[in-house]
Amino acid sequence: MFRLKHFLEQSWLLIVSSFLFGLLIAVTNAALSPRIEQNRINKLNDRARALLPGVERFMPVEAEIVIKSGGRAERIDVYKAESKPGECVGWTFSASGPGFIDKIELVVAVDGNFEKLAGFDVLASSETARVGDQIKEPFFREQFVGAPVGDLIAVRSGDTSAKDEKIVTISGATITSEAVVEIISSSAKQIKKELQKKGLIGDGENR
Amino acid sequence: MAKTGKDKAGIYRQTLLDGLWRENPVFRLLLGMCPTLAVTAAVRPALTMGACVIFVLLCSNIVITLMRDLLKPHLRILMFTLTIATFVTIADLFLKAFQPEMSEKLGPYVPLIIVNCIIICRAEVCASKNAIAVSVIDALAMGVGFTVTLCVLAAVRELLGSGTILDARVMPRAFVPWAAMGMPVGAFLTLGLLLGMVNYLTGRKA
Amino acid sequence: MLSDIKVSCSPHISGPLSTRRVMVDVIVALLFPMAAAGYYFRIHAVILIGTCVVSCAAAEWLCCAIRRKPSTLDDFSAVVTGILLALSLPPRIPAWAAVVGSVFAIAIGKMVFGGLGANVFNPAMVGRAFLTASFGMLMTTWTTPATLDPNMSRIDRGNIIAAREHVIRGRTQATPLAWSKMAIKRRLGGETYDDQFFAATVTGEVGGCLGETSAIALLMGGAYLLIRRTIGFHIPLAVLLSAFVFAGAAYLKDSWTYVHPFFHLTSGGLLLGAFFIATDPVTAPLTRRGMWIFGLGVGTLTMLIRIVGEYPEGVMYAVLLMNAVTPLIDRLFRSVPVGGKPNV
Amino acid sequence: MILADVLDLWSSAWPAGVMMLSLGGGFALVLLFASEKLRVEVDPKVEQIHRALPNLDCGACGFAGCAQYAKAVLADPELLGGCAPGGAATSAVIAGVLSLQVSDSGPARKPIVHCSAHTGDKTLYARYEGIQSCTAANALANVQACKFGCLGFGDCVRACRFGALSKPDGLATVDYDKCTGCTACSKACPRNLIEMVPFKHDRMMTVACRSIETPKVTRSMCKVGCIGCGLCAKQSELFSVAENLARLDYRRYEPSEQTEAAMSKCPTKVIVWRGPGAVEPARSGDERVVESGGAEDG
Amino acid sequence: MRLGIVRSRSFRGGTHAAQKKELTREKPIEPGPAVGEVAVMLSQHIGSTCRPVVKKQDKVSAGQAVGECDAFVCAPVHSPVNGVVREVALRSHAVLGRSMAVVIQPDPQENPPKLPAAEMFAPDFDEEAYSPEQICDAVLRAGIVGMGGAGFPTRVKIEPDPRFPKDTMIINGCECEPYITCDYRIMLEWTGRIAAGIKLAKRAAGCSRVLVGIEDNKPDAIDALRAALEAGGIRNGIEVLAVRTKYPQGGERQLIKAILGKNVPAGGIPPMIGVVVLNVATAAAIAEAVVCGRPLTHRVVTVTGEAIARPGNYYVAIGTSVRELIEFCGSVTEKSAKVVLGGPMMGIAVADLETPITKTTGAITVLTAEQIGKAKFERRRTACIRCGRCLQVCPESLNPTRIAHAVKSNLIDEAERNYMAACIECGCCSYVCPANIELTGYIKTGKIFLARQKKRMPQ
Amino acid sequence: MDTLQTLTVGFIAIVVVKNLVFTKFLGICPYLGVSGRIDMAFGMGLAVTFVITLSGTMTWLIDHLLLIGTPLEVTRYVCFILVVAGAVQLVEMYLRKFFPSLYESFGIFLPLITTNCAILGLCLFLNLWRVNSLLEAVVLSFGAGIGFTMAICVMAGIRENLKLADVPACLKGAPITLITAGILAMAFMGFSGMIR
Ligand SMILES: Cc1cc2nc3c(=O)[nH]c(=O)nc-3n(C[C@@H](O)[C@H](O)[C@H](O)COP(=O)(O)O)c2cc1C
Ligand SMILES: Cc1cc2nc3c(=O)[nH]c(=O)nc-3n(C[C@H](O)[C@H](O)[C@H](O)COP(=O)(O)O)c2cc1C
Ligand SMILES: Cc1cc2nc3c(=O)[nH]c(=O)nc-3n(C[C@H](O)[C@H](O)[C@H](O)COP(=O)(O)O)c2cc1C
Ligand SMILES: Cc1cc2nc3c(=O)[nH]c(=O)nc-3n(C[C@H](O)[C@H](O)[C@H](O)CO)c2cc1C
Ligand code: SF4
Ligand code: SF4
Ligand code: SF4
Ligand code: SF4
Ligand code: FES
Repeated sequence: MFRLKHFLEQSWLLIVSSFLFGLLIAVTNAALSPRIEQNRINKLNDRARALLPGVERFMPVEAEIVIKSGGRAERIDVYKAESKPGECVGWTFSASGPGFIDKIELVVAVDGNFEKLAGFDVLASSETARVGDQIKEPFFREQFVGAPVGDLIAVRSGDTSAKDEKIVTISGATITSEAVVEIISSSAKQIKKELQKKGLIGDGENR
Repeated sequence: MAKTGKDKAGIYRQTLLDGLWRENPVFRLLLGMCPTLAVTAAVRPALTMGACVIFVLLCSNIVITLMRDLLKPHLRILMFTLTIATFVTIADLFLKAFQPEMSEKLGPYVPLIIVNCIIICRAEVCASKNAIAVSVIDALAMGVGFTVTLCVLAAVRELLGSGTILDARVMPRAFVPWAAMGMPVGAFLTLGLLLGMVNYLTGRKA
Repeated sequence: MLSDIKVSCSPHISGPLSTRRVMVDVIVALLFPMAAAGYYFRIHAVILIGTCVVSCAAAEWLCCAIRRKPSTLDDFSAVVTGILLALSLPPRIPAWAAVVGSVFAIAIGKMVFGGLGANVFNPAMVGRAFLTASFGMLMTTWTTPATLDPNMSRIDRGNIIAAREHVIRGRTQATPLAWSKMAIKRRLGGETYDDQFFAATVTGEVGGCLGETSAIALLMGGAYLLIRRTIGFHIPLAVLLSAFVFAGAAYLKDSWTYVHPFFHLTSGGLLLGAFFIATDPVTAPLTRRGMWIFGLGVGTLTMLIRIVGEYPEGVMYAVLLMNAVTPLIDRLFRSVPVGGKPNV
Repeated sequence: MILADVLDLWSSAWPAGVMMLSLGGGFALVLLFASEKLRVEVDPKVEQIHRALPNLDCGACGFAGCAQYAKAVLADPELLGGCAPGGAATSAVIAGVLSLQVSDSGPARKPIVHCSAHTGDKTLYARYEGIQSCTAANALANVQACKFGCLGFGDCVRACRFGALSKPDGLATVDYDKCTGCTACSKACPRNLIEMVPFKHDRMMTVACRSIETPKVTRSMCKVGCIGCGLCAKQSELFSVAENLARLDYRRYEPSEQTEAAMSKCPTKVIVWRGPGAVEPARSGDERVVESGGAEDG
Repeated sequence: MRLGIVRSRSFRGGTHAAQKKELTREKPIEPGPAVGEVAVMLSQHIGSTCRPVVKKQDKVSAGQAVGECDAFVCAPVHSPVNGVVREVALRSHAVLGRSMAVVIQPDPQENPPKLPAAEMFAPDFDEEAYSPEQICDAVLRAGIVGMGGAGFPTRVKIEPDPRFPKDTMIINGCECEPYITCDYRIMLEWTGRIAAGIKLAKRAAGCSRVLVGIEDNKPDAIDALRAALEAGGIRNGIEVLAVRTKYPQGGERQLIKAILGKNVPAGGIPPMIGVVVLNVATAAAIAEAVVCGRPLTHRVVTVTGEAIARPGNYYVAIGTSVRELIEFCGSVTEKSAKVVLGGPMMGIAVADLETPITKTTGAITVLTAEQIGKAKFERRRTACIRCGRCLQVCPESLNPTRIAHAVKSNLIDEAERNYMAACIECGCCSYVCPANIELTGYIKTGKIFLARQKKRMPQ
Repeated sequence: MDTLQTLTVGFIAIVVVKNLVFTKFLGICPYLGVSGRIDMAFGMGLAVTFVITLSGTMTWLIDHLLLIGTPLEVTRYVCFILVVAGAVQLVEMYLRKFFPSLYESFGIFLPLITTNCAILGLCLFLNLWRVNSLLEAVVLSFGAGIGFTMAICVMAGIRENLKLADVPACLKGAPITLITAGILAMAFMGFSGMIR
């Protein structure tokens, strides 16, 4: 019994305060967690909002969308963008893949029919500044606006203004450019198929 | 460093100066180097980091001062760690809620404040030995000293690395930013040279 | 009789070699690649080499002045650094960037460590690495040799900016190594490499850094250094041999994808690195055995980066990485005194 | 209403509280238990120093942790002041612990340089153009004529970590205000010119010479050398002359009329004051320097 | 073994410094000056200093011992002239700075030293006539010390030592130092004496074989010694070998490596591997001591260097001052010069020209300003460029730059870790260093630091 | 086979490509403090490797068994640091008592490591990178330790050489170490992209 007494004598402060600190943390968390959750959703959608004009709100797609990226299955949150009247103006999701240096995370927007890309934005990339980093610049991104959902092709030279499946790579950053092309075309293609399977969008033939 | 002496104001002034310059945590004590390097690519994250450190330092100093007489030697460090970790968690939650972008940018460096030697050092050296007023002043002084240093470092790096200060363009258009300054290289080099400069100015030799 | 006797420790005579002589020898050897650079890149070569040499010298002088030490310009090591930096930059890099690189090379790469002999890393490569990290765009913008593109000899200052606008149209020229990188990606290296390509990399009629294109000029410079005994054969041989073996192994494994090892020897900075950069005595190990290890490391890392990594060229990083372990090599391969370790 | 809110909060918060409670309590238990079971006896002085240290184990001192630094500083007091976080206050405590070790009896020992020849006073045979170190120069015969006097390359100056030594005009000179009596300089001098002398007084009388050459040779080599004439020994029995050199018994030295007389009688004025209380060591102006401008000869 | 194969005998490292032997190579040995004063240093060897056995005003005769001592590692010193002791006083000493000497005023009738007669050493000289003890005793009484430079008492070396049984004797006729030719001249002119000395030493040490190593730039000396040693018909296990001309081929550790292919343990001494090394001049002195009973009072000194008007090889009384020797050779032709006792690689520069020569002074080399200029003075010193040349030439495979820089930064233990103690101070590293760093000087300094540190330890 | 490859690649990646010191700025304090001598640096490296493997594994387990997906997630930082600190202290006491020689050679570094952010940082990164197998967590933690050891030993070698160099007085010590680390970080960029 001596032991227990000794133990309590030494550590009561620690025990009491760890309990109190635990409560403190929990209370703070309880107070702040809704905001944090909201921030998480906003982060994605703020970018998408710029890509899809006229959107009012984003509705998470309830169904589980799983695609294959780099050999692994990955769950993807897809949001349906609705305009004020409530009609579907597009879709948005985030996709990622290996770039030149590290993972590149993109947010991709597609039009309402999932036919044409509405553009993409970079959520996170650590590509070389002013080399691979140029994927953030409009002259590269604009090539994707209006490009078809499906197999995109990266080419070394060509017309950048054409709205076709040919994406002209950034010279000096071919690898990064190809990575972006690959991420977007493969994820969009797969998601389209999944959505079609789930019946959330019409089949291509029905259009 | 229990501060003794009659003149209270003198003690306060000394504590303040110690933190801001004489025992500046970064330049003089070479502690807390990791955040110093990691978050100083730009001024904004540096400021945020500084604010978090001030908050944690203040809270933990206060709590520890209040229970300084109850501390038991064996469990003292454990107690400090617990206190600091708690406030860091709270700071992190606040950041996530109100500064989500910064929170993301700082990533794990916010929780890493827990092991920032500065805080536990102040707890041990100052808070557990002094009255509350001194502890508070000490926390503020050390925290501000740390923050100012971070900002100086960050300002240099941001200016050269992207030509901006607090995201406002400062350098002329023709200036091509030195991307390296935003990378680890820039962090190490700038801090090294800055330290060298401080040593040179204060005539101290390592 | 004697009115002025001098005394000092023995020995009282000394050999003919001096630091300056060594450095001048290197400069003489570098005349070959410099001449090749002048031939292929015309006025740009002159401007770039001039800028780098002058700004390296100025930086060294300034650093000495700040430390209130006598200037060490007269050992010519800053000139060597300047030339080697220039030779390892893209021909049309703007002058201001060359100045930044030179100052960085000398100030951070050399003088902060205590000047000549004290630097851990090869100053020219430190300068180049900083430029690469800072101005990736400028460092990957190449130029066609003047012999292929008669417009080359004109300087047009707007060119870099123009290039930036045209970037998306792929106007800038790639280097053989960028080509090889693509070849690996597209899996058709062995297919497209032919004698003509090989000949171009030997003579130097390809894109690339100012001084790296012409294998023949580099070999001549290297031979001069070897004959003058300014450098030992250990490091260059180890670098080239290990690079050759690495590239050869890849080629044997998959000759469809990977390019012939000869290609790797003659293109890029490998020869420049093997003869002039990895041999920098200051940053290489002291002992023969250490030199073998060092050269082996440089060659292997270079090829690792070229073939497995994503950068098209790895000499610079390989040299810097091996520089970092040079003290460890020196320690591990410390010479044992004749007669074994004394049992003191 | 409020109660409901509180209850609500409680229900979501208690798991965290309990979690931390169990963690904190658990570790407290384990650590307390372990610290008893796994106790290792340590030197009480190390313990004492360790306790004075901030216990941050930050590594700023260059050691693996506070315990290691405590051990090291006990073995080598030169490491004092290595703990940056602890600062001056900690160093003071450690110094206190350390000083218990050195049972210091008698007056503090301070260095005295036994030479008074500045550059102009010495004869040189040759121009030394080698390593600027007394030890190196001393290994060569007769870099300066006097084999016993200060060489003035400052090995002692470099050895002193407190900046207490300088060599104005080629003679090692101690700044007694800065000197801590660490003996480093006396160990550094290859000519053993620096002797640690118990300073019973603010200033000590010194025969600032070590030359045992014959008077004639000494005269030819140095303007201020002791010629062993014995006049001082006639004045005070504290002086003795052997091998052409006068010596003063520092242990027994007390200022007296006799010693003063010895000092004033010395024909070459080689008996001088040294120490914190000495005004500028006897050096009769600059005339000597002028006089002996071309001291070198073949 | 034939010359062709033997040519390549050598060791690892070393340098090919300019030889400069042509200055005195063809100059036969001549008598030295008649001097006004001889100062016989009481310490001319490794070991204890002698105590003077004469007083001021004592009359001494040539060959009389003036300093003796009873320590084991010691050798007595003798007066080279008839005369009167003027004083026992401090004199400059090349190594010790100031040290005691017996200063003797020669008789007015005293003549310049004559060359010793050589005829008594016939080619078939028979050492069997002397017992080993007799030889050792004669060597001891004659005060013979190693004349190759180090001055280790020869008796200690040749006396059988139960700890280190010796089976091989190596005679060092390399004379690898530039400029010096004294050993070369005696090998040509005193061949018989050397041969006799070798046989005597061999008998005293009880070695089964003797190998004479001579650099291959002295073919005539090789031939002469070979003829002398083989003339008796019996070779007695004595062999003359050519070794490669390379500095420091004459270093005993290097010579042993070259001839026997064996390494002496680092920091060890040749007897550890059963070898004893003697210089040719030492051999000659042994012969004189044993056969004629003549103590070591004179030696051949090469006075050379570009600054000397009449360079040559002279038979000089030990105790003669450097100044008198130089003046005897027509003085110097320059005002500014460096006076080196010994050769330019290992010799010691002296400041005081009154310094007397000792038993170990093989040469006086006076280097002109131009020579000096090419060496240490005018050539700009830079920082070490880590070229590694010093490592490559170091005959002991050390890392001179590391040791020297450690000493410079006062990190003596770092220097020690890099085997500073194994340095033989040959000077090769300093010689080749393009940065002109006084590596050898720093290493020597470091050794002194270390010795002092060690001495303090026990306290 | 596939897992083996993943593990190897992950290991190499964390040793060179994502080296904690050069790319994540973790463990800088001991990196500056204990890199003066090679033997000390090596001991420190070993100790870090040991602790980082231990705590990486333990925190991963705690994270996955207790925290993820429960309301307890908020106490993650507190849990992690308590686990790390407690475990290290225990190991230190244990070594000191029962393996004194082992303790002398690397145990003395253990307490210092608790306040080394590389440990906690790695634990947090394991969480951030969503490492989802125990084996991978162990391998990555171990690799992180090896990466640190390599970095600190290289630096110690360089600093031992710099002791003999004429570094400007004001740059001696930490400043020159930082500058060297900067150049090293630049050199390590050569590995970037090698493993994705
Ligand atoms: C400093 C540096 C940074 C680079 N950064 C990138 C990059 O971010 N993205 C990329 O795809 N390639 C990058 N590269 C590699 C390209 O420069 C390389 O040439 C590549 O193989 C493609 O070249 P190309 O686009 O001109 O065909 C970089 C190269 C260097 C030297
Ligand atoms: C401490 C010491 C002990 C020696 N002992 C012996 C010995 O027992 N036997 C011997 O033949 N030589 C002995 N020597 C002499 C050396 O082997 C060597 O011959 C001498 O130092 C001269 O070498 P050097 O002329 O190459 O410099 C000794 C030398 C020293 C310094
Ligand atoms: C670097 C060096 C060079 C030497 N060169 C010679 C030489 O050329 N001739 C010689 O007789 N001794 C030379 N010696 C001395 C020998 O090492 C050795 O001491 C000597 O041959 C022993 O013989 P002694 O005792 O009869 O002098 C040299 C020593 C050293 C360290
Ligand atoms: C054979 C040789 C190669 C050299 N290579 C380089 C080099 O690659 N980069 C450089 O900056 N300096 C080089 N130098 C010059 C000099 O050694 C270098 O600037 C030092 O590192 C400065 O301390 C070289 C010198 C020699 C003798
Ligand atoms: S070295 Fe020590 S004893 Fe000598 S002067 Fe300096 S402080 Fe005094
Ligand atoms: S006192 Fe000794 S160490 Fe100091 S300068 Fe004079 S000779 Fe040199
Ligand atoms: S270190 Fe010594 S042994 Fe080696 S070359 Fe230099 S002086 Fe000769
Ligand atoms: S020879 Fe001179 S420059 Fe070359 S490594 Fe040795 S000390 Fe350095
Ligand atoms: S180890 Fe990272 S802050 Fe100290």
